[in-house]
Amino acid sequence: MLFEFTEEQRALRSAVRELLADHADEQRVRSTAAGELGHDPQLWKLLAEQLGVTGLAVPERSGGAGAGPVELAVVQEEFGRALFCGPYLGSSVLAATLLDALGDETGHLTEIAAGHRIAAVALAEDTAGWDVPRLGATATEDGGTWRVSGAKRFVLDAACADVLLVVTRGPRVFAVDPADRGVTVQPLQVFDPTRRQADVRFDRATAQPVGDPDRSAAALDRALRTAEVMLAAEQAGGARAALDMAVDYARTRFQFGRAIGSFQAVKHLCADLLVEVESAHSAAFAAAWALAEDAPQIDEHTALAQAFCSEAFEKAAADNIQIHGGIGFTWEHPAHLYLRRARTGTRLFGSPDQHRERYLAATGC
Amino acid sequence: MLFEFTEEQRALRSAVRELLADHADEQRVRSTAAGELGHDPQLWKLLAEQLGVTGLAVPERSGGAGAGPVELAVVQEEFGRALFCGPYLGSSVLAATLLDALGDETGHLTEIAAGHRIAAVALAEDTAGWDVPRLGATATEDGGTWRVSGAKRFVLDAACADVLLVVTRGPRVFAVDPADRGVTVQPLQVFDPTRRQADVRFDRATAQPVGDPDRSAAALDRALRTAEVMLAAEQAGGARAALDMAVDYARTRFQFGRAIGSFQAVKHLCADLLVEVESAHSAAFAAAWALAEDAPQIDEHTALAQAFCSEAFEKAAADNIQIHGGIGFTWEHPAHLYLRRARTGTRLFGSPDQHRERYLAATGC
Amino acid sequence: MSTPDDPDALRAEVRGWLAQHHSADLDRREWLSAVVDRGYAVPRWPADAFGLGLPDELARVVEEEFRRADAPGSGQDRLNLWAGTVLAYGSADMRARFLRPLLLGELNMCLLYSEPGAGSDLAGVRTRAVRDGDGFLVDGQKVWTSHAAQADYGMLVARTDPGVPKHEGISFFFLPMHQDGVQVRPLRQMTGERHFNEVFLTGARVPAANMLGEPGQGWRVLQTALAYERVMLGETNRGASTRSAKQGSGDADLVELARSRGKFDDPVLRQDIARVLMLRQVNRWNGRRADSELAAGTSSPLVSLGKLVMSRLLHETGRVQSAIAGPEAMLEGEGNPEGDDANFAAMNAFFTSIGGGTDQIQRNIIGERVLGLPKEPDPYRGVAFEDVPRSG
Amino acid sequence: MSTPDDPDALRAEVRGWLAQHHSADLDRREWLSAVVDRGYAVPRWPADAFGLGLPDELARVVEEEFRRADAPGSGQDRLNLWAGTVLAYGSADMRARFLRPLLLGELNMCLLYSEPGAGSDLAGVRTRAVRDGDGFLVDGQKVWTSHAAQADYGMLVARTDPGVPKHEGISFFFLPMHQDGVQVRPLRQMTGERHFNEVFLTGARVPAANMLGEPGQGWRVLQTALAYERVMLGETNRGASTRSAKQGSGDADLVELARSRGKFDDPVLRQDIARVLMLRQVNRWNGRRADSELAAGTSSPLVSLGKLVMSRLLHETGRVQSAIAGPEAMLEGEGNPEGDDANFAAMNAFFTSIGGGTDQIQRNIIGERVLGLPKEPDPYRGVAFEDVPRSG
Repeated sequence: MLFEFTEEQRALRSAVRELLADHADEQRVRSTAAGELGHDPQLWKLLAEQLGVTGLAVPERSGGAGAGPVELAVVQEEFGRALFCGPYLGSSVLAATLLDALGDETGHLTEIAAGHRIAAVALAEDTAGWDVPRLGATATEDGGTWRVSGAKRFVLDAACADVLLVVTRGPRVFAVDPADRGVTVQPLQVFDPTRRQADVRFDRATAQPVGDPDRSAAALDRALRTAEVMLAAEQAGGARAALDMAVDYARTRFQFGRAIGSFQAVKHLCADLLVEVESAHSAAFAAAWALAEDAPQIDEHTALAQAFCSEAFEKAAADNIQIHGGIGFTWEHPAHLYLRRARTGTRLFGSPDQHRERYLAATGC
Repeated sequence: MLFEFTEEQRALRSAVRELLADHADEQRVRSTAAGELGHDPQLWKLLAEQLGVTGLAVPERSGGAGAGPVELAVVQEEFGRALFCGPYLGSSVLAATLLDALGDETGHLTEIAAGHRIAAVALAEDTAGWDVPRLGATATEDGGTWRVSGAKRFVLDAACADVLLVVTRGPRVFAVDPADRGVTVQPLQVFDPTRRQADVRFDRATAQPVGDPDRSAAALDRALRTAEVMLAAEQAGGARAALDMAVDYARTRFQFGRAIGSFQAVKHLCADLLVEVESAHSAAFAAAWALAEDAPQIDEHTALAQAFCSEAFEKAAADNIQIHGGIGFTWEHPAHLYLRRARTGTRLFGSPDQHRERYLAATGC
Repeated sequence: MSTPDDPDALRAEVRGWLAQHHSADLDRREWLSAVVDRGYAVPRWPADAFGLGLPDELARVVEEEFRRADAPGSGQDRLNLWAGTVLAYGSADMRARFLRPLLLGELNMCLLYSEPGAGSDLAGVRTRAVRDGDGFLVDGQKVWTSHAAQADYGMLVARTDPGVPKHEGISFFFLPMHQDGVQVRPLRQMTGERHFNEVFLTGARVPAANMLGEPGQGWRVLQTALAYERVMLGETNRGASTRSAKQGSGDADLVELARSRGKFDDPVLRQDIARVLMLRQVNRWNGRRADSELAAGTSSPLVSLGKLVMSRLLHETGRVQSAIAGPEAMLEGEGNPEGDDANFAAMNAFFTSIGGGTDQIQRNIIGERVLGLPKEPDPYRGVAFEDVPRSG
Repeated sequence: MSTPDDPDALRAEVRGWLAQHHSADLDRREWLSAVVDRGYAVPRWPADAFGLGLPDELARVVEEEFRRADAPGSGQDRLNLWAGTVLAYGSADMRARFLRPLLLGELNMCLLYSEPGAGSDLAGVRTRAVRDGDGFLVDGQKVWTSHAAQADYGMLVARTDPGVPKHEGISFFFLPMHQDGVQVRPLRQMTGERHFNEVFLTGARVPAANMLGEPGQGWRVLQTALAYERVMLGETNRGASTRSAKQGSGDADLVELARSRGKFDDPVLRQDIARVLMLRQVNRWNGRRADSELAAGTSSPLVSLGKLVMSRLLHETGRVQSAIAGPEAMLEGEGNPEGDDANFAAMNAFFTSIGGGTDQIQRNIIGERVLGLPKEPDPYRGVAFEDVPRSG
């Protein structure tokens, strides 16, 4: 039932939290984020083999755990708290959902679920953003061989991907080998180094069609909505971590002979943040449940979750810095890592303003 | 020079403040606002005869004091503080500026300046608002007699006016006797009873053309911009009064053994309000000086002043109630009188959003 | 009269009883009398206090069946703040005198807590109750009292000992309202409505036997009464006004208003409207989470947040409604429904952001009780009330 | 050397002197030396401290003429915080040793005020200075120090007596920076830049003759130094960064950015942009009012407001800039100037909302000093510093 977690879901949350505490503390996150790859294959292996979360929402017939969006959101909320650094949102959420929804038979899904392969979805374009009907990339068939062309932007986890899923006009989805001579992957200098992105240019790259073209539009919709909700869950977790950090500091930092949290200026900032944090959790999980139940309000709830959680996390991350004062302004303090994550999430998959417009449209307004 | 008041301007401010303190305290404001007329002719007489402010900005050749927009703004700021109740904005500001700018020769201006006659400008219409080029009221000449028709809304001080200045398509301005059989004045049930408004319907009412038609558009622009700035000055004064009230209360009201103003929650609300209040004063007077100097930024500065002062006053009036707590929620306390004035001002002459758009247009953006 | 301890059997029994006894056209007093006698009015309470001694999960079955039958009178053990306070702190004598009439709704009651000098700081009450023979003489002023003119008794918080710290010198009474020492004056709100009163107490008399708890224990009694009130307010419709039910009730209002004024294509207003609709939706979800968490027996921080969110929501709604209404928001009265609604919404929002603890006090509570942040140092801890500085 | 007491005559004299002596290709030290010798460096100061003893309005004439000639070195009586502090509190010996080199810019200086444990509560410094022979031994840690590595001396606030209330046990020193007991470590800001340092003091030595004011009088000396700093910051370009000059400097930036991204017809963004432009304009006007009021000799509340407004303005600018940049705001670095600028603006805004007194502290100051609201009760008033609770 809505907002009531099962024993299994609770156990999943604990397991993820413990694994990250053991293998992805701030130090490790910083070193992974500073590395070339931006991703810790050791940790990925543990996530795949020990917890099986790389294929969490993949059906059992495709080698996954057969869990659903609520479980994915639980994992993402924990990932958000710990600033998890790796291709989960891009590969295990976006790509896996897309392949599953397309009814893919290529075997990619099984490999992704097992954690052996990482997939990246090349979708956004400069003028279209993440708006599928406006995409300009093209696919042409030439003597039985498909070739795709187009300039894709902000492709999550592209630089460490084993396979690229390209979305062309239509829409249609194709699998492309990143090593193909028609592919150029240009890693971006991202503001949030814990979430890697790249621009990917396709110039008549050899491509394999994926799934039934008639299902592509619906599959892309499902995949994007899922990714939005999982980003929202991650933001809810990030917001909570920022608040926890602020509250801990406010309890222990003394100024003028008093813990700074005893001053109303700080106390009330924290109280208002708690409203944001709890509300973000509600919004993210209401949307996850809507996805899980294929509820008619999927569109409405996902739009709400993205708009709300983006802004809640930005506020929490910013106020956390303000509450910390000088120390929060330093590179060594983790506060800015959350600000970077928050500011980036607000622009991924569209802006809060755009999500609000989508919300009004979805509610029939 | 900008923001430096002359001795005369300071003296004018003191004189207005003293007169209002003696003759228009809260009790008197309430009884005037509760009365049918919504206006205190005794006080009006004092303002006209003792201070000469009814014709403050009217040139000396038309019987006025020949002062300018800065002096008008000084008076309006004091009127705002004290919630002055009377036809100043409608008659002494809007109508007088309009007649002067039109080069009126009918003698109305002299009578208005002397405080013997009250004029109301019937301009706004349902769909056009205060946007002159979109007005729909018509004027037709029939055997040397002009007749005007149209439905005017939110006409300031119409019910106590001796003459109506009607703006028709073109634009053109006509003087109409409110007693004319083609005129119906329907007083509105206003949220702020200290500022009276009426709907006025003209049905082929007999009308006298006023001023040179070629100057009408420019004159209306000057009159509206002036009225906006004077409303802004009034709002700056109202905002300051609300803050003063809040600060006085916060200094003297004890809870938990402490003056409530010693709590940061209250102290910081007041500090933020001071920013609004001082900024509103700056905005209103910068615009007044621009008018006084016929500066090229008149349009830009008046739009800014209206948008900024409206919102500053609304915030000050609202926070004042919040700071007062329960007592501020009662009818007997004056806090809500300022809220009523503030909320009404925000909608008069257009909304802050519209003013911001006008600002961008005026700055060439 | 034994009661089944199996939910299904209990449900069948209650349903049968209701089918046999309830009918919509019964006299209310007669019906309540039957409910009280049967023990269904307060199923959690002990048998010697009109109850059945049921655990919560069984008592909820009784309440559910009453709701299903649209029959009033059950669940008063959770919701009847007057009777609950008497049960918790009343003497045997008070229970005998008051419990049954209160459960039957025969007594009109009011709350005499807030004072002009003690708003957010409820423990700062200055109304004095001085021993006089077998009773107390009460002098002071109370405010924000609903239904004061009709009330038979008022639950009164008064200071019986100003020589001890403020929380320790308060006592709690059932004050008879129909006496010369009690003057009720209606209080007009800034909305123009009159839903509350000031109550002037001038040598008003209350029998010592009408004290709940011991002398000086009034603050504790008050906490119990306030807890009942919170539950009650959570389940019934609260507001400074009969009109307030209109607010926040559905999403259609702002959208319809914008459509009807031809402004629903204004992108700036659309953003504002979407924000309000989203906040409402999120607040509903927060409410559902609070319910689940409370039902699961865990305490929920969300309960504390609700009022703060509602305050923001109501102020925002008033603001957006006014922007949509445009110049019409300069008007009020029946002839100007759009302006009237917008202005009412904007003003009435203060009822929530001020009443029952201001937003500022709510943030203190959330910061301290939920987040565990330290309280402000209180320089008057342990100081006698009469020595604590006060206004004026 | 007599100086005219008539503004016009003085102006003519200064103009003549500048025409005769100033040239753009002069050696800076040589030029400053001439300015100091002529008394124009510190015209308000007495003759025995390199000055002319001029009243403010005449001194401003000197400064104006220097500005007009684009000649540096005058007005140091208002702006040279180092020399000003020495003049106010230094012994005759310190004046003799430091004034002239400071006016000639021969000494590199830094500020040793803030500590990791004493940010907003500057009087809570824990760095200790313990008497040792003819000097003091200093132990502690300072932070947010600019130019620490190049500095010859640091103006140091240290505790010489922890047994008295915190404001009373502080002393103020000129600490020699080039010694083993002083370790400087660059501090990296969240923007990635390095403009500040941590300074570790481990048995660092300062001669007793380098104390300004009396022992325990350091808080008063600090107030003088801080007042100089505020004036200086008001006239020179402040920032955590050489990049910060870009912000808030003109209105064209947001508009141009929106135009270039084809978003200037977005009505929602237009409102946001207009708000920022208006706030900038109003802040400029507030600044002009502050100048007029200060020039007129009245104290101006507007001076206190400026930093708070600037903080809001910079945060708002960062927010709007990011909204305009859209997905580009996910990027940084030279190759992504739009995203880089937006992210830098959003982060660097915290420098203003935190540094030099957080927004929260500023609101306290405005509330208390400008509006006259009472301070919070301080339970440690009069308590020895060592007995006041502290972090950790």
